[in-house]
Amino acid sequence: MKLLEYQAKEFFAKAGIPVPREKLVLSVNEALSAAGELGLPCVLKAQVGVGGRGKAGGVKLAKTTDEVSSHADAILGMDIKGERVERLLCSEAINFTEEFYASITTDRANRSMVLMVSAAGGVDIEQVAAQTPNKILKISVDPLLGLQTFQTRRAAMFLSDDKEIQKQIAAILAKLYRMYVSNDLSLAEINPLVLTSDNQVIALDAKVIIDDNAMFRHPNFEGYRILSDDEVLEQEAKQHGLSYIKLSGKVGCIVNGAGLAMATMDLIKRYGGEPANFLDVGGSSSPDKMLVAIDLVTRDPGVRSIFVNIFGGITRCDDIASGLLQAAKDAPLTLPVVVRLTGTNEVEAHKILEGTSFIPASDMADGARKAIEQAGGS
Amino acid sequence: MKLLEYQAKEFFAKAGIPVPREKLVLSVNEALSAAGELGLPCVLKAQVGVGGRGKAGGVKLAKTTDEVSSHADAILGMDIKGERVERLLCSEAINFTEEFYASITTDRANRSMVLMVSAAGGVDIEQVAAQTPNKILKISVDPLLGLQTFQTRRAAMFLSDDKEIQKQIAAILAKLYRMYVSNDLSLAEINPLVLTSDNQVIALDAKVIIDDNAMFRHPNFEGYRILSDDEVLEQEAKQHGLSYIKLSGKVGCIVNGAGLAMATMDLIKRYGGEPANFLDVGGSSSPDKMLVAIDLVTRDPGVRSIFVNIFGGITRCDDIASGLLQAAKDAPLTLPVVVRLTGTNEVEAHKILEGTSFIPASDMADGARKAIEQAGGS
Amino acid sequence: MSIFVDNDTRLLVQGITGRDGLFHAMQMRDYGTQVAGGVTPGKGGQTVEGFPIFNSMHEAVAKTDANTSIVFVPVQFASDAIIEAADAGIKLVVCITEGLPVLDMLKAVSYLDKKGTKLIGPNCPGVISPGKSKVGILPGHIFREGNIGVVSRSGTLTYELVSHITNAGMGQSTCVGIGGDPIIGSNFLDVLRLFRDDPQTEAVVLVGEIGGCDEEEAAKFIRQKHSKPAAKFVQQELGKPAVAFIAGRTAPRGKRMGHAGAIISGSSGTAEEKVAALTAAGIPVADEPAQIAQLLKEKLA
Amino acid sequence: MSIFVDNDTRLLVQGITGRDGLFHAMQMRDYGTQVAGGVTPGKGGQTVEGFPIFNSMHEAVAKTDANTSIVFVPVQFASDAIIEAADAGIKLVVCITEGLPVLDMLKAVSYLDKKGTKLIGPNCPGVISPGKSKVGILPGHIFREGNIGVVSRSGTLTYELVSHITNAGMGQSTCVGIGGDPIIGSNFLDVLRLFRDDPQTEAVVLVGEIGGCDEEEAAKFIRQKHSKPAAKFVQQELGKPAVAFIAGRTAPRGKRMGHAGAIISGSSGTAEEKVAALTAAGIPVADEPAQIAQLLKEKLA
Repeated sequence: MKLLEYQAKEFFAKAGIPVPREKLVLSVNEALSAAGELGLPCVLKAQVGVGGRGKAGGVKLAKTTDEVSSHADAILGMDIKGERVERLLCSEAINFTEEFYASITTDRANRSMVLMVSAAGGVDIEQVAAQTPNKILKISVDPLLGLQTFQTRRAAMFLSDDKEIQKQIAAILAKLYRMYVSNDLSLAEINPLVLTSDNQVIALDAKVIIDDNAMFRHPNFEGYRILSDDEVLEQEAKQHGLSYIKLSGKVGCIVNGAGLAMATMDLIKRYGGEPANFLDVGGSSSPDKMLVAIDLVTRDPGVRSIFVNIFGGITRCDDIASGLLQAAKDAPLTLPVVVRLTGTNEVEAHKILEGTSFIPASDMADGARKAIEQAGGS
Repeated sequence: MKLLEYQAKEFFAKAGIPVPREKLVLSVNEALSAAGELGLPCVLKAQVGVGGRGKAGGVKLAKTTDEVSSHADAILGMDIKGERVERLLCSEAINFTEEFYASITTDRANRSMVLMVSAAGGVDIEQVAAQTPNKILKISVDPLLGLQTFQTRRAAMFLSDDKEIQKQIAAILAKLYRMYVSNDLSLAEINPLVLTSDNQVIALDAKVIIDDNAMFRHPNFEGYRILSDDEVLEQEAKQHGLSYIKLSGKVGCIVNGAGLAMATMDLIKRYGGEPANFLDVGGSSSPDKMLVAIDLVTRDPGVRSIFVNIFGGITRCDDIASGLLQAAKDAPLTLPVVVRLTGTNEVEAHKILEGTSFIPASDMADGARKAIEQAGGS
Repeated sequence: MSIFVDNDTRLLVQGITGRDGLFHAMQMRDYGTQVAGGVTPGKGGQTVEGFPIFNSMHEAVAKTDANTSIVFVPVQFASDAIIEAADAGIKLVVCITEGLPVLDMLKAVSYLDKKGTKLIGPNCPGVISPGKSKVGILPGHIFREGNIGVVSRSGTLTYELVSHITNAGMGQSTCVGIGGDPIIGSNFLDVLRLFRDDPQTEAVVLVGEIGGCDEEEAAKFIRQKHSKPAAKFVQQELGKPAVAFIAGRTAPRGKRMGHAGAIISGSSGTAEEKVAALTAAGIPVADEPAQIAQLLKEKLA
Repeated sequence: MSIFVDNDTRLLVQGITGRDGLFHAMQMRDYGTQVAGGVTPGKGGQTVEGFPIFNSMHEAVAKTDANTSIVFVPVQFASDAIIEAADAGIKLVVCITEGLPVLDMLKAVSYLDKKGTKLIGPNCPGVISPGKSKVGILPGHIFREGNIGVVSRSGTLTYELVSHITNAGMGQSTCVGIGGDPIIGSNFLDVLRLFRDDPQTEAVVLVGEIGGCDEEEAAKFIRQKHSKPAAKFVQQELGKPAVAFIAGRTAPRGKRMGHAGAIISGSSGTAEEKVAALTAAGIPVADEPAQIAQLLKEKLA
């Protein structure tokens, strides 16, 4: 789960990492009162999940009350890469002389954490990594030992030659790490981490991603979740143990297993169709899951046909077949459904579906072709 | 640093481990008022650092106010293995049906921590280990990974078959471990950990030893220190970077290095003398340390001669020699001092001491013999 | 020979009294796996469907001399179960449970390394050596003993590919589902090294998907045979032909595709990158599952 | 040959700008040790007494190709320095600093094991291979190249014993002070295994003291030659004569005798136990330091 900046800043503040004085506002009036409190000039920042808000005009400096009003009005309601701006962070303006980058994340290849710092802050770190990799220092953090003092010191010395500034940076990095592990984060990023004109090191922006798998340890974090329309559906699916992601094609997919679900989408595309969604009904499927799956897919108005592609392992094919029949009984199907069932208890499953309106497929390729055909081609 | 029971119980309470309601008292009157608060019957327990207080009559159950008064009067001022009882813990009386043992300590041989539990609580665990080792379960705790859930569960299942009781025990062990690591303990022991007649698991006694080497991380723990007269001297020595332990012989020892200091004591004993003390002036000795060392040793009224035995490594012999001269200048020596100096800068050292009242020794054995002779034999 | 499991595999099922645990314990026994029993804390002493139940892995290992375990316990307790198995002396742990927190897995993997215990998974279908032993939830009937090693990040997609291989008249030496989580115990490289040393395995099928760079690392490992034949590099070569399939060519960026590990982060972890890396390393990549058998036949011809 | 250090030892001094660090850096260089430089954070780029100073161990290792380090930093920073050295790729760390918290040491030792880095100390005088290299604070002039391996928990007591050995006309292969803390990187057993495999070492002197059971473990290891000559035990035998000295026969119980590890806890860790264990294993124990040379001569005769 990716947090918005103002939420991430709450994590930072709780961890003791210095951030500017700032206030979340939802309207022009609130922006004016926040600016009155924080003083001018102040910065108005669109709170959106997508990147690149600066280039899109979502961050503006206001020097006067009039500017607060006009900028807030301009940014609120703005569309940034398909996301409507509904929240604004009003922040004191900070004068700074240097911009650093600092982050902690998981290093999948090394099965460790990695602390990454760069003196080239304020810009896209992927670009820095590609163009001037020597400007980045990566420090591997042992998962059992944790971040050590010599490591924060080394990172701080990489960013600054000034001892007082090194101390501040090292302290911030240690706090960032404690925040990372105690909240089960998968990314904690400060970009930019700035040196103010009065030599204070402070986090100007904040990015936090929480490990979704660890949410059971932090039930209160659910309160941070802000969902787009598509994400509401994804969340609903998740609550039923399904993985659903809406796409824009005509062929709805219901598949067991993430890899097979992706391969099914790929195959539909390869045969000239467009998948309407990714849907993994998961392991240990119950008939109930099929009901939810069919409901989810049919709620997408763009869907013209459904391809159910099941290869049984932990999933039993007879469970799937029963679920399909039950779904058809509960809410008569208006869409053609192509069904391919192979694996554990497949013989029983085929018997269950015999003589129904479900269209049988002999294999995955056959199913994909039939589903595209039923959807009326591409 | 070993804590007294009431201090250890403060650690327990802070860690969330259930303990009886209890109150520290210093007089009979305080005992009466504490008993009034806690209710009768209550238990009065001598607070001493030595073991075996129960057998010595230092723990008594009081059923009436009169008994509170007479027991408190009897225990306060009592001498238990050389230690005068000045503090009493007045505790609610607990009815219990089972006594367990639980501890966490360092396992030197395996370089790990070890969780130890036994259903044979309330008795000396060393005896249980010697006589019925199968009644003890030892679980090695990896220093980097820490105590795991399956380990507390395993320990709890070893102690009880009742699921509800297992849960309580597992929770207590997890808290004991967190207390252990967050306070840099070298022993955290509950003996007995009892099951009350209403099925509550509660720590009836508590033993806590803090790792002296980690005191710099916990400066406030110094407030727990209660020193005997001998320990006052030991503490004073420590503040000067020396290790001093008072013994009862006539030959005072000043040695650099703990091993050599012990070997020096052993040699004095072997040659028919009795060492008056252990004294290690430590590595990196400054002349100042010799001043303090001579002062410490001469303050012991039993001392008749001093044997200075130095083999230089990090310690420079010329430093030692200068220190000796300085000490003799500051406070003229009333005791004969035999000096053996070998190692780094020994030639310079011998020159410094030439023609003074210090008695030179050619080697360690020679020095020990001369010091015993100077002390007037054994 | 085979890798990970064989006729000497003696298995304990962690979480054996749950629905899936018990179902698959029976399935594995039916397949021929030596299932020595299972562990469910608090249910020790019982016998369920003929399986003795123990309270802890330490007790179970002491009483059964098992060397392998499979984990079906709920996610909250899964990393604890993995560590318990290693601590009890188990040499191979297969974790079926999915969705383990990343920080838990980092710690568990680090501890298992120290203990010398191998881990397959989590979020995996397990491992099967057809005709010898099955430790997992894979449908045994689609496998056939043979000379193809299969390693995959997926579950059902693996069955799909294996069925094509089997239907084409070829068999498998060992089939390993390494799991779809971002942090897994054995990655492609670990498994490829074992296949390299396994005389039964004559060719390898690698089934990858979006996310991470494990496929790229595998490609490097396999490629070195062609580019660096110097003696010091020999130990890093697969030395056997390999073919691949990559899922997720149509996956959108920034979305977790079912598997926690299947996500394109920023610009990295795309199917295109992986296909390119494999192709450049001389490894043919099938455009659809049905092609895999034909590619194998060409490589083995 | 020798153990731990030799002519290929390239040393970095951690905490080189402190009084003791600098003094002994010069002493070691004078002895013939290759001292490649030192580390003091914040003083990198300077040169002190001819030694280049670096800001971090990573930088120092990269620029000097050192393989060994010695730690003189204050106790609060010492375990961090040990871990830093291992993380930077150092293969042997010698820690002179004393009084490190036990929990810090447990973690450091566990991490170094994983890294394959050896540790001597903390709270030790270091290691010397006379005529080759000295990494420690031992007074070089009392040592002489020869065939006796010395391993000791003490500092100055070791010098005392070594001087008797040298004065008796014998020399040392390597002398290792393993340190007086309860948790140390290399214990008697670790060092004895190295002496066993060192052809230069023909006899071993073991210098123990009260506390712990390291001497008893050593006795078991040495004894096995006599009691269990079966092939599978050969690798656990010392295979060379050994003599010993134990300090602390007059030490009171429950008191820490200078060394954090030198304490009789309850009834265990006494000098009597250790002397008995060694004697029972056929290892003569000297009653006073001056006897050690004679015992050695008898064993080597």
